[in-house]
Amino acid sequence: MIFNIPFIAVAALILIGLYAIIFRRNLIKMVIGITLIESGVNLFLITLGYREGSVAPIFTSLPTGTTVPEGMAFPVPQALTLTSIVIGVAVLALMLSLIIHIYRHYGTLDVRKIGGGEE
Amino acid sequence: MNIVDFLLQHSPALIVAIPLLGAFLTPLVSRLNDKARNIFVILTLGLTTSIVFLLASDVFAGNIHTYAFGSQDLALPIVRILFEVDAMSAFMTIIGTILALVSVIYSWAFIKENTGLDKYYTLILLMTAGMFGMMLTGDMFNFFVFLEITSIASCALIAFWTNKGKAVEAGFKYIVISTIGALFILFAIALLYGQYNALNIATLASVIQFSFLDKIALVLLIAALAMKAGIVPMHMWLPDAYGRAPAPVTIILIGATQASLYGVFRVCFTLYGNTINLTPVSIGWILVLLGLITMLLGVAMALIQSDFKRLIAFSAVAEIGYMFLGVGAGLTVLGNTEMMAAIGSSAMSGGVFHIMNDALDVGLLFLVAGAVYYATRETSLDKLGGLARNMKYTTVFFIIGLLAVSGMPPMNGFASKLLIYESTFQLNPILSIVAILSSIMLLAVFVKVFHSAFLGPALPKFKDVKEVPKSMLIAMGIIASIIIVFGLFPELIVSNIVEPAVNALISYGDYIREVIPTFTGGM
Amino acid sequence: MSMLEPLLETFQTGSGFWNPVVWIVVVIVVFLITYILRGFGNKEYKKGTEQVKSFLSGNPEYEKEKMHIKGSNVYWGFTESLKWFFDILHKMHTGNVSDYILWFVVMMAVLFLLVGLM
Amino acid sequence: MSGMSKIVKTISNITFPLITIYGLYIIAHGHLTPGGGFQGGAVVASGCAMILVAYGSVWTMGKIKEKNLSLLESTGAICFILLAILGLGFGTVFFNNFLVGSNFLFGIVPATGSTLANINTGGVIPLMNFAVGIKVIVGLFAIVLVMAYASSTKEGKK
Repeated sequence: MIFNIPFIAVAALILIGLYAIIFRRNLIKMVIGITLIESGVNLFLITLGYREGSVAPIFTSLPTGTTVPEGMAFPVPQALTLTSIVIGVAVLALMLSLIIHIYRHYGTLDVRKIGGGEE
Repeated sequence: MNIVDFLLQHSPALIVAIPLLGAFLTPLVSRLNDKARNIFVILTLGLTTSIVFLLASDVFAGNIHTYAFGSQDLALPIVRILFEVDAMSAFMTIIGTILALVSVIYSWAFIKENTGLDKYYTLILLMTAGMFGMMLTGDMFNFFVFLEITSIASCALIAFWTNKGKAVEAGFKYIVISTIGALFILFAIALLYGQYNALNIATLASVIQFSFLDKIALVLLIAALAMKAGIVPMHMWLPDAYGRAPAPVTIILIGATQASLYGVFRVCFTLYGNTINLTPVSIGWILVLLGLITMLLGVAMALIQSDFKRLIAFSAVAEIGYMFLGVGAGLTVLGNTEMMAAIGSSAMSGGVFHIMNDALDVGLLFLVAGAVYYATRETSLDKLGGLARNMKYTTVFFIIGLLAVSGMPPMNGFASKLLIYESTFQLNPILSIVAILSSIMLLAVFVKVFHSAFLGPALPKFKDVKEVPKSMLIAMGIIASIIIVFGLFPELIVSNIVEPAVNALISYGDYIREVIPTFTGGM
Repeated sequence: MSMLEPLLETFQTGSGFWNPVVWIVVVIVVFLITYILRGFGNKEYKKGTEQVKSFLSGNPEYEKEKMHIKGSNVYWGFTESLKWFFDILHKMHTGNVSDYILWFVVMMAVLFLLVGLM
Repeated sequence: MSGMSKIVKTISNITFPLITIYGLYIIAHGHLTPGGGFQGGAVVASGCAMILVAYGSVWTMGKIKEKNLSLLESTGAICFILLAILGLGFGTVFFNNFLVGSNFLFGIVPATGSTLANINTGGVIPLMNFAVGIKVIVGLFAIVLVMAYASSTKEGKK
């Protein structure tokens, strides 16, 4: 049961994020929702790479008595997570700068007011 | 080892690396002057185009190219990032490279008066590199990374006219949609990785079991990629983004959208190819159904638009439905050799051929809409009129695009639509009836545009409108001539380019065996 | 000629065929016939006379600009008779990005039901 | 956003070199310990952002030109891709680690197991870390700077 807690957290993060995007009206809160989904997915990736009692996957300076490679955590999910975080930073910066522009044009951050006039 | 062999061997890496290097060299080159920068960008994409054609000619001859980054051989295919190029990937790269090259030629005059052009060209090249990466990669995670690169670059380009509120808003919508789509794709990739400890498409495809988690991953991948491809009812970002972006950006955006479409096909045919028809409800029928809804709603929405570019964008949505219909019809009979030979392969030829035709036709129409905007600063069909008197060449290009997009002979759209009609009629007559109906409505939609924008009396406010500059005419001329050539010699194109691509999708076993030689399965 | 042969091949669609070159020949022939027919009537056409004026059931003619049917007015009858359908479509397209994501989630749920449970 | 009080400025002056050194350490040891170009770059960029907050965006914009930042950023990216292309030239394939085993720059092959870390290992990986580090420092700082500058001028107009 204790090992399922990360997965429950993943599901909770993704659902909260989706809730924020769909039902919140403030653009900044929507961006926070996207970041929450991203954290959930990253947590999921990291949890996949964990092995009970394992050490960091660095070949030099291993603790004595480590079995290679069974005693080490999977390095690939960590690399994936890192890439995903880097992409997340870029997306976040882009979204926030677009929000600055949107605020300049419309004077509001309410998502219902900026989308009007589309048919 | 001569230079051609060297280029051919390393072409999968070079196709992505050259635009990427060019993208970051552009800010340095633009310190010289503007003309040097434009020539540099066109040369960069020209070099990429020649390498794409070199690679494609070899791939269409029957060789699948693999390229493992950083290694001498295929020793560790699970860990290495692997590019795998089969005929379908090569087919998509040809589309992408034509669109990118035309876009930068068109940009020369169209975007001249704006500021921040070094960033504009950097982003165009970055987006092209990302698009090529999506089409060439053989690794699921790498696909996600390139998807994000394409999304970020294209979002910044959609919002390029930051002085327009609508453009910024469309850019924001696009980045929200594509980020959420990409995150769900990443989640699906994590599900697959957690089960099979592999990220490589071929490795995954050889061991996939279609367990419950695999089904979830399949649903996530199809839903997210279909949203990125603009399938109804998840298409609403597409008219916003296509309608508000500058015209040369829109035409590359078509390529990026189709790269997502390619992702759907790659997932259904290669990744899940072994197991896709184990479900009682065939995924193929779901794709066919989505295609039908997309066609009908897209064309109905296009009928009531009054904005030139939004109207074309909705008809682009309708066109994507044809591809889903054709390829989905093929997917319903995947694994059934008899039905595949009778119906499936020609339906898929239609669907795959239509990918290229749609890119060219809709691309040409968007360029014409951009030219009209450049000349008159107006996109509303309620205010345009009588432009054929002042813009003769543009009108001719519009007629070519109109005939092609609505599937009138002898343009290329007719050939692919004929394939789709005839093959889906044998599967179920209703499918082809809906397809023909929406094709007729597409013609009606564009006749409306032609009437209200180009015909009619000369309006006094457009008295001084001049024909657009040469670079824009050249760009439109390139696409128009390709459309006519494809329309006049469809058999040549279908047998040499389209059928290898379709066979690459159908015989997914070859794709897998290139990495896992022991794999048995696939046709 | 042997080089041209692959270009002139008939396009096989599995159950039918289509040859654009033949079609173009037909188009040219039809065009010629039309041109000849036009020639018959062209003799009686005189510029600058009453023949040029348009006839609107006796009503006076407006200025040229007002006579042009604008984009929104084309197919007015069609859209008016299918108003209920287009109203639904208008309601669907709110232009609100939250709704876009809601459609995505709904679509995902439908696909789950179709693929996962059945 | 104008500058903050003298206390904040002084503390920022003192801590900025420490943060920068720590970030550069993470970049330089990216092939040995957890970390690398992006993480170290983010640390240095956060130090730069602290200076930005302390002194105000208008002052910082006066000291650093945005054009130079974007130039430096593309230099980092070009270095990265050129290293990859050098793998094609000197080695065999794109991204090939051609320096490994050459005993030249970072060219030693380390022993695995419980050995002490040797910084002179890793081949092109440390060099790529440096390239990524430059790009991330400049890129992140440029983003923060432009955003702060844009919002400060907006307030000024109002």
